[in-house]
Amino acid sequence: MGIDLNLVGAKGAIAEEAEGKWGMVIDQDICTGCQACVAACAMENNLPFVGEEDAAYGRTMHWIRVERFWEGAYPEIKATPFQPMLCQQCGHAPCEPVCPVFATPHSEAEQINLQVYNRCVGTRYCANNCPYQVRSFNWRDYHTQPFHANDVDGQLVFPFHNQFNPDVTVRRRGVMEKCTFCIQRIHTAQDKAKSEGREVEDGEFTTACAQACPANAITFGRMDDHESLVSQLAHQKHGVKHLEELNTLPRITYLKEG
Amino acid sequence: MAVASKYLPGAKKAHEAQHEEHDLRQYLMFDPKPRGEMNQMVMESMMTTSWKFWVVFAILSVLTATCFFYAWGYMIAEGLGVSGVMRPSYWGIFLVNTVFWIGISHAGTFISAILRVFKAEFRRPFTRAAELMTTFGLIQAGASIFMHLGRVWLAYWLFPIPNARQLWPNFHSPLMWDLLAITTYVLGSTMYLFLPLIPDLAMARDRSTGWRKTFFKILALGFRGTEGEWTHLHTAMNIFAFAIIPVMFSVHTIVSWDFAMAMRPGWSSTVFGPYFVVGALHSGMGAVAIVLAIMRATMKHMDYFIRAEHFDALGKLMLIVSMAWAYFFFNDYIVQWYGGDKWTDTLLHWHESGPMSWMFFQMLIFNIAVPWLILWNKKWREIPWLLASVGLLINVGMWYERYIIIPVSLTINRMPFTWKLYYPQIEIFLTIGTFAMFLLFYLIASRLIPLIPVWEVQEGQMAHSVRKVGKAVVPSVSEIDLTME
Amino acid sequence: MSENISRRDFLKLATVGAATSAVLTGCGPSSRYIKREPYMEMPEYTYNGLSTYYATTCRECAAGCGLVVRTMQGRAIKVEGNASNPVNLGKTCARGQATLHGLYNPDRVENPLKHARGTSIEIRIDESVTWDDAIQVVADALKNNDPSEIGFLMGMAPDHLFDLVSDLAASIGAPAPLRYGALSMFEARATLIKASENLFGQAALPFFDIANADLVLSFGANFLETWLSPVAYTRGFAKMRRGNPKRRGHFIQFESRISQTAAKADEWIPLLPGTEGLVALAIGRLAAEAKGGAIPKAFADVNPREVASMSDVSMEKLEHIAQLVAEAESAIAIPGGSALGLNNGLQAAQAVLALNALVDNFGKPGGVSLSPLAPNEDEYHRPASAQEMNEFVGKMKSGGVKVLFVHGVNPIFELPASLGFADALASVPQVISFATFPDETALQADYIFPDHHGLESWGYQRSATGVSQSVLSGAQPAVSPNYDTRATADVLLAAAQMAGGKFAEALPFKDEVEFIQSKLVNLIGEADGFFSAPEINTFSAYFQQHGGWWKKSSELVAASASSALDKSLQVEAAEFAGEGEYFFLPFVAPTLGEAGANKPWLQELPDPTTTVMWNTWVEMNPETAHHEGIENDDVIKIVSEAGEVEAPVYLYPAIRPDTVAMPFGQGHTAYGRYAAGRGVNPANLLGSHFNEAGDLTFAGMKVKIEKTARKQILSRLESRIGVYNEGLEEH
Amino acid sequence: MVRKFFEWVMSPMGRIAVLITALSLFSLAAYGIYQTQQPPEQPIEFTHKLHVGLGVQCLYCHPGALRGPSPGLPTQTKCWGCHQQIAKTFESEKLAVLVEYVQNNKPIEWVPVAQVPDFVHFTHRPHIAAGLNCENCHGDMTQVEIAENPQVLNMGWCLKCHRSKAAGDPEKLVKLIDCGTCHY
Repeated sequence: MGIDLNLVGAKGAIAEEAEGKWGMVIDQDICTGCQACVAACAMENNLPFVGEEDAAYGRTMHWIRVERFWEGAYPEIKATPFQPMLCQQCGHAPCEPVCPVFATPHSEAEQINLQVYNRCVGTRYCANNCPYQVRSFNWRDYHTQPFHANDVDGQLVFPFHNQFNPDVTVRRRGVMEKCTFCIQRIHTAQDKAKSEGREVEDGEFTTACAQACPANAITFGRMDDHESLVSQLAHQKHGVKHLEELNTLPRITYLKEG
Repeated sequence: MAVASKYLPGAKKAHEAQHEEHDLRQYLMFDPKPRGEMNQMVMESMMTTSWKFWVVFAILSVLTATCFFYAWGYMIAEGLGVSGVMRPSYWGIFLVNTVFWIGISHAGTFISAILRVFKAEFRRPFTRAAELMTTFGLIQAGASIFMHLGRVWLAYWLFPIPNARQLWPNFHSPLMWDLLAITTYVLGSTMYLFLPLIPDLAMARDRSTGWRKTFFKILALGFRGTEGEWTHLHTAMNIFAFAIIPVMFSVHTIVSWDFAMAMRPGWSSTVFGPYFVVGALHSGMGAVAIVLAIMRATMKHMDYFIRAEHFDALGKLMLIVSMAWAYFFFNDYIVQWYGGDKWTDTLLHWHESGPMSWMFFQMLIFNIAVPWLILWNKKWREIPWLLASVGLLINVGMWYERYIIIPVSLTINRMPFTWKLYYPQIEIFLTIGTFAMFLLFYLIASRLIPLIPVWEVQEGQMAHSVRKVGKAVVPSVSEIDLTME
Repeated sequence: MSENISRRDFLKLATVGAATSAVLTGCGPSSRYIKREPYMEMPEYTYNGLSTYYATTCRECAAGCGLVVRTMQGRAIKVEGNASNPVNLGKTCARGQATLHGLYNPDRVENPLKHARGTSIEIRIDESVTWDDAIQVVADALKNNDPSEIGFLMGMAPDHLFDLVSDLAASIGAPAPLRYGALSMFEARATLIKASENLFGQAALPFFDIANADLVLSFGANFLETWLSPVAYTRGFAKMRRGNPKRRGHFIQFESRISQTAAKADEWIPLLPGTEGLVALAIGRLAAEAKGGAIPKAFADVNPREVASMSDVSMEKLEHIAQLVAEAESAIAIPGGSALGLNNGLQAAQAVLALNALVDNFGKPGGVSLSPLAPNEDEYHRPASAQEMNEFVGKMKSGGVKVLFVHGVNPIFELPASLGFADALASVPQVISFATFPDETALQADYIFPDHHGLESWGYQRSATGVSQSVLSGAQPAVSPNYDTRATADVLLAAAQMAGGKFAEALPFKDEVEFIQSKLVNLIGEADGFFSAPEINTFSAYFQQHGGWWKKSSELVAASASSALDKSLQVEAAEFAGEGEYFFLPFVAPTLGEAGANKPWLQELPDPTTTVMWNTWVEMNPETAHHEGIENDDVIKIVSEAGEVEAPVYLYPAIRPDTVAMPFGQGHTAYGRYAAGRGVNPANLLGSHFNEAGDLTFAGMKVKIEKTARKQILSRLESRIGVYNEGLEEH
Repeated sequence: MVRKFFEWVMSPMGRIAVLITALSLFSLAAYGIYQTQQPPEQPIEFTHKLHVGLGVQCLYCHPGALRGPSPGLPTQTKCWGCHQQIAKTFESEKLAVLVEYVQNNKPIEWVPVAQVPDFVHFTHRPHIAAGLNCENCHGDMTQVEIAENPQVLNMGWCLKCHRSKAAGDPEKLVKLIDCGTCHY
């Protein structure tokens, strides 16, 4: 990337090189828009479902959404390549400075954007300021709505709660959330590697979305390690980053056709 | 003051004064009454409450209880899902109200502080009414911000309080500055409301009985009106008058930074600061006009204190501010448009031809067309209800302006896949609630403290009275000025 | 932060967990309220706070992908792909991911019950049906009825239960069990197999090696959605695009709407429904001409210009495609889905396969071969075609079925209403359902003896196609049963023992596992297995550990089709049932499939092409709609000869103006709180017409549309402003 | 009437009465809140002092600490493993509870003592690996009868230790005070 960080003078950008530590490559040419990543993400990260009305009103809790547009008109119409849009884990994130309580700080250790649920007071400024519009807000206590529960001798029982991933906090109403690059998996892998006295190997673990993707369109790994598959892919000529002109230093590279 | 000049000695023959007798009537400053009588009038206007008062009081209390407290409680319990905010319009009417109320609050300081600093005489009878607006307006602004929070029960995290977590608020965040500025403003304006109140409280103390007496006694801080007290009071008021002005400007500039500093098409604009300040004055002036008209119509003796001259002067101010607002609006708009950025273009297009375009054009009519067409005419300026209704339209227009800047503009961002239209839900009730509460406070205040700063009026009248020294007739302003230094 | 929880206490924990997590994320550490129950005996492989993984098989569709279930303290946390299973190589589709929403679905049938037909499961006739009673009931049903009058209806998956029932049926002389699924109907599997039988003389599923092809012509085959083995074919597609750095595979889809698959195509050819076969022939002829040499007999008497005029595909396009075919190193043509669901579907399928013959790719990489038979499979048993189901319905109506066992299938929902399965059911004296969920069919049964959920049960499943190896995917319980359910296999075995006599002889096994092992025994010492073991216990241990058993190397049957091009192929004009101006195209909702509607997260997944969630929609070309005076979200009534449904309109720019399309998957009247009363079922519009191969001609309907006054806002993820410029038109 | 009441309130007695009511209400509320923060009673009066005194290693009953996030509570089979060989088990009424649990074969509902909220993802393993001993955080159990928390486990306390451990190693410090290390 041709950005002189010292000219940029961006918070975080100086501290880390523009590529950052963890990165992702999404190949739009083979993404079939099958939504497996969305489902996998939901299952891994305890995402609630919001029901028909709220979903229609733009309150879906997806951390990753697959965008598609149309170009041309019938019969020469084509669907634009499916475009999975998730938190770009910007190196110079617009969401970070605006939070009044440091609920979305920049992790200097993992070099991604964190969302600290228990610190969030719900000003939603970060979401406003996110050019990618990938943050979702807990408008209600979706997880604990009685509709999802069975009444077992007078007591509400939520079978779905058995499925909660204990590594991920269950969010309540009034809290902002977003893709975390499956930081719980990062930690598990690092912890394992450390206990075995080695470094985390490339491909040893991956995010839920990348793991599920049937077309293998999503690749996750270390960007700062130039041997890693992800950085190899990211440096191809047909790799682009979204809204790069805003100098957000996104961590996700999209591969176009060709 | 232009009017005053022709009453200076030698400016006219004595008998001409007879012809101008009726002219005098419309100038409060030249229609003096004995102090005692005037004080009595103020006291009466404060003490007398007709059954109408209680009806209004009841209605407002009910509205406040239901639309403010109950609705808010419900929203806290249920989550913001009951409101209309969503992706991409994460901010809704709550922020609109915040900006709006802060805007309202500006008129008070502007009128009392700036006009006091510049010794604009017409300000005297309604400085207090305006200052009350500041304080109460700010309360509503604060409430609206907290309503907006997803987890308002943790709102104290926004304040720099030492804690076991070793955590501090983020001073990079415009919201943080916002909070600090507003807090400063609340404290400052309350002080500034209280200081000029002291002599009147003392006056009221001396003329009231029962619990009111105790009440005034406590508030009046034993003010007795000695030379020394007056001097101190004047000094303090001057200091505050000068100190509050920069605060006032900074507050709304900072509020505008919440938007101007965000990375969004249509928001990040350098002119937002002054634009918002002027906008605030615009709505504030309108509000003052409304309040004056209501006071004059509903409260006893007010027709003595509030006269055509005041509405006239206020009207002029409104016209000027409206022009200033128009200038800043088009400045902002044209610069954005000329920039030709893809997203900004879409946004402007969305404003003009989108589903909310009606609001856009009504805003322009209410804020520019209406004032310019009506306020140029002295006769019309002097009609209280007309001025009040112009003020009302301006306020509606300014509310629209904020609505367009926040939810309508938020619809358009850099991810067309997410563009959705915002429909307010419970916000509507909460808005009604804030208005009801504001009016309720005003209503209560009108019966608890003198709404007319009677000592200021008397001061003014004395300043414009003339007295004989030997053969010469001299204005007694000089004496006043002595005390005012 | 969960601690040890005894496996019995799922639900208890659920509430405690909910309560605490609720309190906690808001305010400080008041989690002192939790009481923690350690295991009374720590199970094997379980460590505090560490996950245990179990390899099993995905039961969401019949493809048989391998899963690895992450469990923690006896709760299934996450489903991941089994990286060593050749079918999916560690990948899963959205439906597979959402399996847990089936396992922990609040609407499961929690215990055996007897209830009045058509009433909800809460209304029990006999409150105290124990499993012993259940087994008694089944035993009597088997014993007291003439074997020929016993009916078995099962799901599509060729699994151990199917083997068990087949053995039982065979040995007691009952008719073989019928396997059916809406998927097999909508992918017109029977037609495909018939075509390959006619062509290759062998009734097997063709295997299309997309991965190594550089030109793919797909005639209505939605292989990226639900067709045959979506995960495997998606992998193939990705390889086709990116596998070879030198060239990027070219993909052309012939279909009357842009499906998710067509959306990935480089060229989308919206041909007139019913002309797929002709177009294939025309392309064949033009390609043959382009190649030079003699025109094969197969394509001899087709006239491309006529075809062009008939099919709305311009001559230029045909020539262009033919050129591509002629030049391609390895072109492949795939028949499937809507192209075959027509009265001329079989001929279309043959015509398309003939294209492959033309480019001579049979048995070559990037070409067509026959899928290998799965381990211990004598011949490929395909699911019942709609026609066979229809005959069975007829038998039921005529009172030929005295007792009906239903497992893993929901015919009332999945069969076209016009076949009248529901009525036929009324004339069956005794219906016993083994449903896990209270679906429509289960509610029409006298008894529901709920089976475990797939993640709670043993088993194996043959993967029919999608991979070049022959695969037997294994299943084992990842969690202990949540409710008082019992494996249907166990119930049948116990019942057989109780019934005694030939039944007991037919199934001399003490339980499900023993039966499964009896089948696995044959694999010991089988050549080329990726593992082997000296004796059965070790073998089945490995079998569980790896999640199945499969051959190391490819076993594709290189189909020999010398005769393919020699006899001339005819494709007669397609007939469309019902009058009305619009072709009707039902398709399986890619994210819901035929049975996903009760899984809330699948409901909330936006449809890939329309991004609609939680509902059914009607796709309509904006021109047509404008002409009809219909707008987005207007509820319209669609009338076919078989019935009528009402659904809101989605103005879909990528569909033929003379076609309306509807997704299949919603429109349940039962099946739990998330599915019931949501959307409509297009199967109610389908008439009962079948093609030669016995598949329903689901694409061969014509429908009328009528406006209604109502509007229903469709829940879309996409923005109508941003994607369709609503409110910004003149910009 | 009302007037009378106000006058009474104004009288010294009245003021005292008001004061008392206010105070009692306040203390009642305080007590209520205090109550909600109290953990329920342990099912068994398990004395750490005794067991540790007998030389039982912490990791014998809480083995998870070495391996993963949570040390875990002993299964009753583990308790029984030793106790069935101790005659005292069947005599002392203190232990009768245990016997009952085992005989009725129900799990012992321990009340966890050292707790962090569920938005804190604490893992024992790295702490042990970093050379910390149990008593560093849990206090000296040889002195404790019924287990209790030696200190409030709040974030400041965590950070204090993290900072001191990472002193002089910026990289380590960054990792140890990163929000994402515990909160996700």
